[in-house]
Amino acid sequence: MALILTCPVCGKRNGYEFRYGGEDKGPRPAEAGLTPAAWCDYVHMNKCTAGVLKEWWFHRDGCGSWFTTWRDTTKNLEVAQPEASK
Amino acid sequence: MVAIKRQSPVQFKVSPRNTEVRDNWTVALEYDEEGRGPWLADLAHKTRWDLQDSKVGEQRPCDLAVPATPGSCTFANDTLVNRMNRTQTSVYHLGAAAPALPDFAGYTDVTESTVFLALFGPKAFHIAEKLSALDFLDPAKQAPFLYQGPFCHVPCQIVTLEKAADGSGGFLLTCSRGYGDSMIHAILEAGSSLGLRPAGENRFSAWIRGLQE
Amino acid sequence: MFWKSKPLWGSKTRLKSNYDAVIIGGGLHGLATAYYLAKEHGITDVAIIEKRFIGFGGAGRNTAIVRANQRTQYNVPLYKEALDLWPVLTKELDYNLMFNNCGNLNLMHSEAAMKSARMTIATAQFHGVESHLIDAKQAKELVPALNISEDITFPIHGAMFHPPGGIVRHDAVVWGLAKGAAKHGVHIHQHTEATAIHTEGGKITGVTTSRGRIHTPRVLISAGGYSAGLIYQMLGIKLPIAVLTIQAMVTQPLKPLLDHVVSSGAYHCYANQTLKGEIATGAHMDQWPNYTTQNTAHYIKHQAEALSDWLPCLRGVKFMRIWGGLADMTPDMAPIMDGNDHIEGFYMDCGWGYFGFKSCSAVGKYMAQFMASGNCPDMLKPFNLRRYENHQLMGETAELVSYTPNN
Amino acid sequence: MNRLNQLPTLRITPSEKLSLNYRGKTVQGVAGDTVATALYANGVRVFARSLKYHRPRGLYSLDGECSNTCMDVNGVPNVRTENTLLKDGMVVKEQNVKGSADRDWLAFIDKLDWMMPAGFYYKTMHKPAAVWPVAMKQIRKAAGIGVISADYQMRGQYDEMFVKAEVTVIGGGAAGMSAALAAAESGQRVVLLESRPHLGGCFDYRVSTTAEGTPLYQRARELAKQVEQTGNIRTFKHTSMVGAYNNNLITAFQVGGATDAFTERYIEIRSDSVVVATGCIERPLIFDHNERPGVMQVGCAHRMARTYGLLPGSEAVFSVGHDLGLEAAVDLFDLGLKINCVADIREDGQNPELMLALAERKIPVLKGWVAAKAHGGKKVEKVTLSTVEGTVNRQFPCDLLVASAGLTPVTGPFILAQAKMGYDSLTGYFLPTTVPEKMFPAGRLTGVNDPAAIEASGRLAGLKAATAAGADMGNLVAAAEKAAASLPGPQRGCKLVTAPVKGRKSFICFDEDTTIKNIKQAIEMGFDVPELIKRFTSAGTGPGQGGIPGHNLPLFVAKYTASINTPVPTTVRPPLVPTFLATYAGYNHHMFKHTPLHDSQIKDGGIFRNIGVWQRARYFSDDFDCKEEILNVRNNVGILDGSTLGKFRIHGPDALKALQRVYVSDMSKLKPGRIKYSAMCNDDGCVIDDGVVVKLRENDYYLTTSSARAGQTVEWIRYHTRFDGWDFSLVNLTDAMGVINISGPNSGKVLAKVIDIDLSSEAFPFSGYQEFTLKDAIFVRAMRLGFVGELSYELHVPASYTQAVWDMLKEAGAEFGIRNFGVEAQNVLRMEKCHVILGSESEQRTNLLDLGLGFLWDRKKADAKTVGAVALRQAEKDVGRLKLVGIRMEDDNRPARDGALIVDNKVRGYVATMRKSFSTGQAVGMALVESQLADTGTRLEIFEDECNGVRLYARVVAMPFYDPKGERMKS
Repeated sequence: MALILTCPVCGKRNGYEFRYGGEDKGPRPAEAGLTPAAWCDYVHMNKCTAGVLKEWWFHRDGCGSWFTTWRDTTKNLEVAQPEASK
Repeated sequence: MVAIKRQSPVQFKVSPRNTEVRDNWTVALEYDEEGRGPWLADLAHKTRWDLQDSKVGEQRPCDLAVPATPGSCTFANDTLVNRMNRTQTSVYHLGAAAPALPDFAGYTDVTESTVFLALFGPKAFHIAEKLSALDFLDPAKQAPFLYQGPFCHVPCQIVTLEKAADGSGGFLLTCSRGYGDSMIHAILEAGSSLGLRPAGENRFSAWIRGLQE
Repeated sequence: MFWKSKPLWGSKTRLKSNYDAVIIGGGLHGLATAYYLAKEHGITDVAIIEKRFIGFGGAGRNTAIVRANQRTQYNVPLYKEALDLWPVLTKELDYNLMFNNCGNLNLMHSEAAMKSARMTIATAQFHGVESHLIDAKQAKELVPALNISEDITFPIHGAMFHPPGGIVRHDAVVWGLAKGAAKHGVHIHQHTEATAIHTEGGKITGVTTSRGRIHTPRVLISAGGYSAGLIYQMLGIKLPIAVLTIQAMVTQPLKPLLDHVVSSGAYHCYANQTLKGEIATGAHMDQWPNYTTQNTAHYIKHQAEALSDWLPCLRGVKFMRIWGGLADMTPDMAPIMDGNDHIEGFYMDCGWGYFGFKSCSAVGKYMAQFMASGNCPDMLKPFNLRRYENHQLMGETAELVSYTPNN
Repeated sequence: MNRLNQLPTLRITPSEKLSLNYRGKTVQGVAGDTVATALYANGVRVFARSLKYHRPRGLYSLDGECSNTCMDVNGVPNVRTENTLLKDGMVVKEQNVKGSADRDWLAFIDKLDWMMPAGFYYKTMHKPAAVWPVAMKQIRKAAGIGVISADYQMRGQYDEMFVKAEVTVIGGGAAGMSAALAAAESGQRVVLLESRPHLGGCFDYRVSTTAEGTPLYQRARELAKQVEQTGNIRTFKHTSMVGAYNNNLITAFQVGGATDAFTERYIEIRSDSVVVATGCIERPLIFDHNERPGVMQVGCAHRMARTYGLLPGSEAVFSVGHDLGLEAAVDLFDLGLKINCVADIREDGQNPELMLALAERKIPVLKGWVAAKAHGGKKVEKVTLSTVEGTVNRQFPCDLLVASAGLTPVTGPFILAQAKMGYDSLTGYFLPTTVPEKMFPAGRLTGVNDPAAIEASGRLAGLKAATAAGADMGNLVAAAEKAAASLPGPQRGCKLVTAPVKGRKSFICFDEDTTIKNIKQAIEMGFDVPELIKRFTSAGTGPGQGGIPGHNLPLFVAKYTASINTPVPTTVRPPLVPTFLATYAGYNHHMFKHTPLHDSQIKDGGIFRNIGVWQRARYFSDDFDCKEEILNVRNNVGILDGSTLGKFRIHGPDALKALQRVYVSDMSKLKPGRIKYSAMCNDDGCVIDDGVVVKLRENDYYLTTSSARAGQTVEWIRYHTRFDGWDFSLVNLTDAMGVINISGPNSGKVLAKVIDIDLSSEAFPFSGYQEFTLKDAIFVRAMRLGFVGELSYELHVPASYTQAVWDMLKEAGAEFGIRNFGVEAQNVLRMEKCHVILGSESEQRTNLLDLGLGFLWDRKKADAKTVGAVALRQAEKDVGRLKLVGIRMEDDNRPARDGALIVDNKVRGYVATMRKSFSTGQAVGMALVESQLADTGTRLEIFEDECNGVRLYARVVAMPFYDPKGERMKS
């Protein structure tokens, strides 16, 4: 198993240059009225999809970008081009 | 009385034959028996800038254009401008002197932040492939170009200035200053069977002069 | 010969349309729970639904290491009971589980690690579990192959020595529990996939499998690394789990070299010698979710680098085989055992990370009690799912877990 | 033994003699020999004893599929001597024997096999329980093959290399070379891997000819020459491919030759596409005593003669299932081997030319016959041949039985790369049914055997691979496809698994002594898939892995279970060739960071520790209590290298917004010339970092982080702002500046001698920040801090000047007796002040409020969505959380150890840090205790490790313990 990720800045690179940043759960929720369950859902809970998942990655050893990509967790392969975070 | 002198993060075991003091740095100009290459030169004293701005592409450091795409470099007048990402560029001054830091908030002088080395000459990239999986000889890439990636497990900026399919050419490497001792040890070990020797600034300057002609 | 061969876990049976309980996952936790349900609680009408064959997942891919020197007071008694159960099960199941209680050495590589080891050791001793802090020299006396010099990445300062721990032959546990469960009437359905769980009015009513539908009031998902994905997919319940691939490998077989299990957190590495003589070693996980059980070039190299440091004689030994398994990691490195909460009759036993093997016997016992009575035994209460939203992480790890930037 | 010294196929240099020491005697081999061939030349026939039954084992395959010739070489165990090149002076010993391989006292175990059916251990030795520990000890002693001593030091140079290419070709036979040459026509970078020391593969030793009449060995040498002359092909010989991973990452290791600077080299190759041209090995023939010394595979016997010049026997019988066996019989006969009979499993389908050649040589051929039993002791003496149905038997004398059921493709690279494998009923091979992306099979493993077809399939695969890697090969692919199609395709393979025998002594796995009978037993016990049988019987888990049983086991299981499904192969796992840890480890560089003061700290007697990525001076004497270091700071002046501290510049229009997001404090309230101490939390509200922030100018800030967090700070801040599109820039200045901490009542006096700014408390108060230039050259950021609780300055100095400034301060401080202090002294000093160190006084679940740092939290900035604020608010009122408290022992002479528990009938907390304080004379420290026990004055019961039930007692006391009003640090 060798992960290769496409960094929107640096191109295809060895997966070990990156840090995984979790399943994509959207922007931070507003603080007001956030219940413990809703907070926990955002912070801790995962879908653990066996299949294609949108997720965050950080090019730690490279350009320092956070970006999302789609990856198939049953194959450990990227499935489409990522989009850069603004 | 303590002398005001600056220390490079990198110390070679051999002493240089000729040195010159410049801005409190003791610059090695030439070593005994530098050999026929490949060579490793310590460029710690060369000024480096970090330039960040949301419109970094519109900046003109030292009157040079900032390249439009990350990974591309502008190299002229002994100055190298490397586009790192959407908002960031590094500037290396490879000549004898560097201009003052421009009065623009996006600039930071990062000369002190990094180890700065040049590895060049025959088989330079045969040494590199013992330390990094980055593809310096990618036929699709034209020198000069910038890689930001691991070299001997340490995140580096590496600018390939010259390359040929036989592995000759050369590159500049920066990494966190603290890794100086470890990095030099690793590079010299990897290069030992290929004849890698320390070289002084003279040889480096001659090399980059040739590249700019 | 003086015994006759017959199928160990019963002949193949047809899938009935009704069971008192259905267990999804024919691994160690599922088999153990079924065994205890049948043996201790008289619930013998149990189906184990296994997609591949029993022991395919973590049960056949684990470290085989057993120990009871965890960090918190919630974990230690559970693992202690599990440890005490190996000889009992060997007898009960009449199957040699090959428990080698050779003791575990957990190496410490800094003053800070020695300090946290003291806390763990005190916790063990407080609960009557033998565990001692020893210095580097004593560690070397126990494991002469250790490199206790200063010139390695993480010099050895000492170790946590836990004599009652050791190794159990993991395949034997699978087969022994299957044998025991089948003897009490449990049906083990291999090559059968659970595809849906049915509820009505917040209660479990049945399970659909690739071989037909089953009506049942009780379902346990104990499918190891696959649990979290299945629970979300079939019931929409999200869990604080990340499923990572963990790898292990063995060297060519050697005459006795290591008399104890040795492990090192700093090097992400353990090593022990199997009864066959191989040095079994592993532990690293790629820090991103992954359902492949493939191994990586990165890791086998890393492992060789690590062992070159602290067990340098192994440089002259060859790696022979590497494999991978799944570890379902939780933020506090402690499992989730819960049930009858979100859905009546639904039970889960997951989030074990890489501790599923050493806990299986005791967990089977308590989960069976839970499922038979519907009430959570005290032993399992701290492991409920709601602790995460209540900001009550268990503290099984002192360090920040770094598989997401959330920490 | 006389060598056949004149053969054109030889890969040895007969004139170059090498010697080795075998069992204390010096014997001679020649350059190019493997250790085993050299021993064979010296009459050695029994190389080892088997794992379980101590059966004699001899040379079988030459390619290392089993442990038959594993020996101890130079103290290294389990060396496959059959494919390890001989080096002068090697010391070679047998393994797993009592006595010698030839005379092993434990050979009697072979007669006890009836006691040890499959799964034997699981059913025995546990009743009564006391038996097991004793039995286990004996099992451990009996198990294992080689010996490694605990202090063994592996010699040699280990190299590593990360190669990039467009096309990688695995296998340097005719197909692989053709593939490499074809791919290279594109101009792309091509890597060619060959496991043997020379290119050539199955052509290398064969004198049969191509259609044009060129002997195959000569054709191979022509191709090799072309390969070597092609500039864009990089050839790695003596390089075994060991791993294949998705995205076409291949790993391999190379054995260094005489002129190489390395002993072995680990290689990772990343390429766009891969050609697999690994060819075939032979499928072992199973019959009674099928592994007796003298039983040898076809290629082994053939190569012994042709490659090494050693006729492997004098009188032979062949029992084969493919034409290569007939070809070898003809050739070996011509080289002087007497052949009593050739039994061919196949009734028909033989190459008529080979049949004619055998007839011409008057070699009797029995079609539809197979070896049923190899007779003899340590050497085969006689063989019983039988019809495939077992109806008729005949015996022939021989000292060599060449036995092979057929071929089996080397598909390991495909399996490792996650190809789906299926059974091909024509060839009888397990072949990939779906080939992984950009991976192409070539040569014999596709089932072709015709020499021209082998080359053509290689060329086609090479062109396809180049195309897949992005080259435009025009019409070449179509032409190559046409050419390949016109040549003979895959041939029908022989599918017989075992001779008609009961199988008690018929070995399906040599390494684990697994017999056909064991497999039957396992199946009867319910283990009905090959993967489970493998686990239960150990077949295929020995040093040779699946090399011997890999193909036969699934075939046998399918047959024996009368399965209607096609056979399913077992998994192959890396490394495909067992590989030294030393080789995998390669350089094993230890990359550590050093501060700019590293060398001077060593000179000053620092005792170093590796802390995170840094090497730091923890102590400055062997007194690990650091009494002198501590008291010198309290009473005088000490100096510390704090360069590892994280340092950052954050600037840009939205810099403040970013700070508000990650820091709990309100950073809009920063005042010029002042530092602000604050903390960062994670989403659980747990503290992950603390440090100071300075506002340099509008939209421009300087901040510090703990040493451990410096590496993640940029990532953290960017992560938590990734949806916001804010415009700010971060610069990591951690390494750009050394940090000198000068602390103690005399620190101001020392500093005043070096710098000429006003150090009075009015001009430079506690929590003040100043910038100045020293000696007109050195730009310094100075902070007045109080971590250790004394007057204290922290100077951030450009890294290249740090040593110079340090030296100035040391020189200036000499008159006061300034001395270094280390990290441990700092740890005690700050503990007396109850300043926390994250990770020491906090754990994963410790939040800001638990640490008593709630005063840092500004609750009024909800719009900032500060990381951790939600959790802090929700958990604020919870009882039972572990809170940080100060504690003092009832007995000041008996501090509890760090990590001691706070207990009643349960664990209620633990001691984080405690020392006998030299400054106060008290045994004081900090502990995390349940909130119910956190009130001042509460008596705590302490349970320490090894306390034998004796408890210690302490009370919760006010913090800090030293200078509670902070007069010393603020004055």
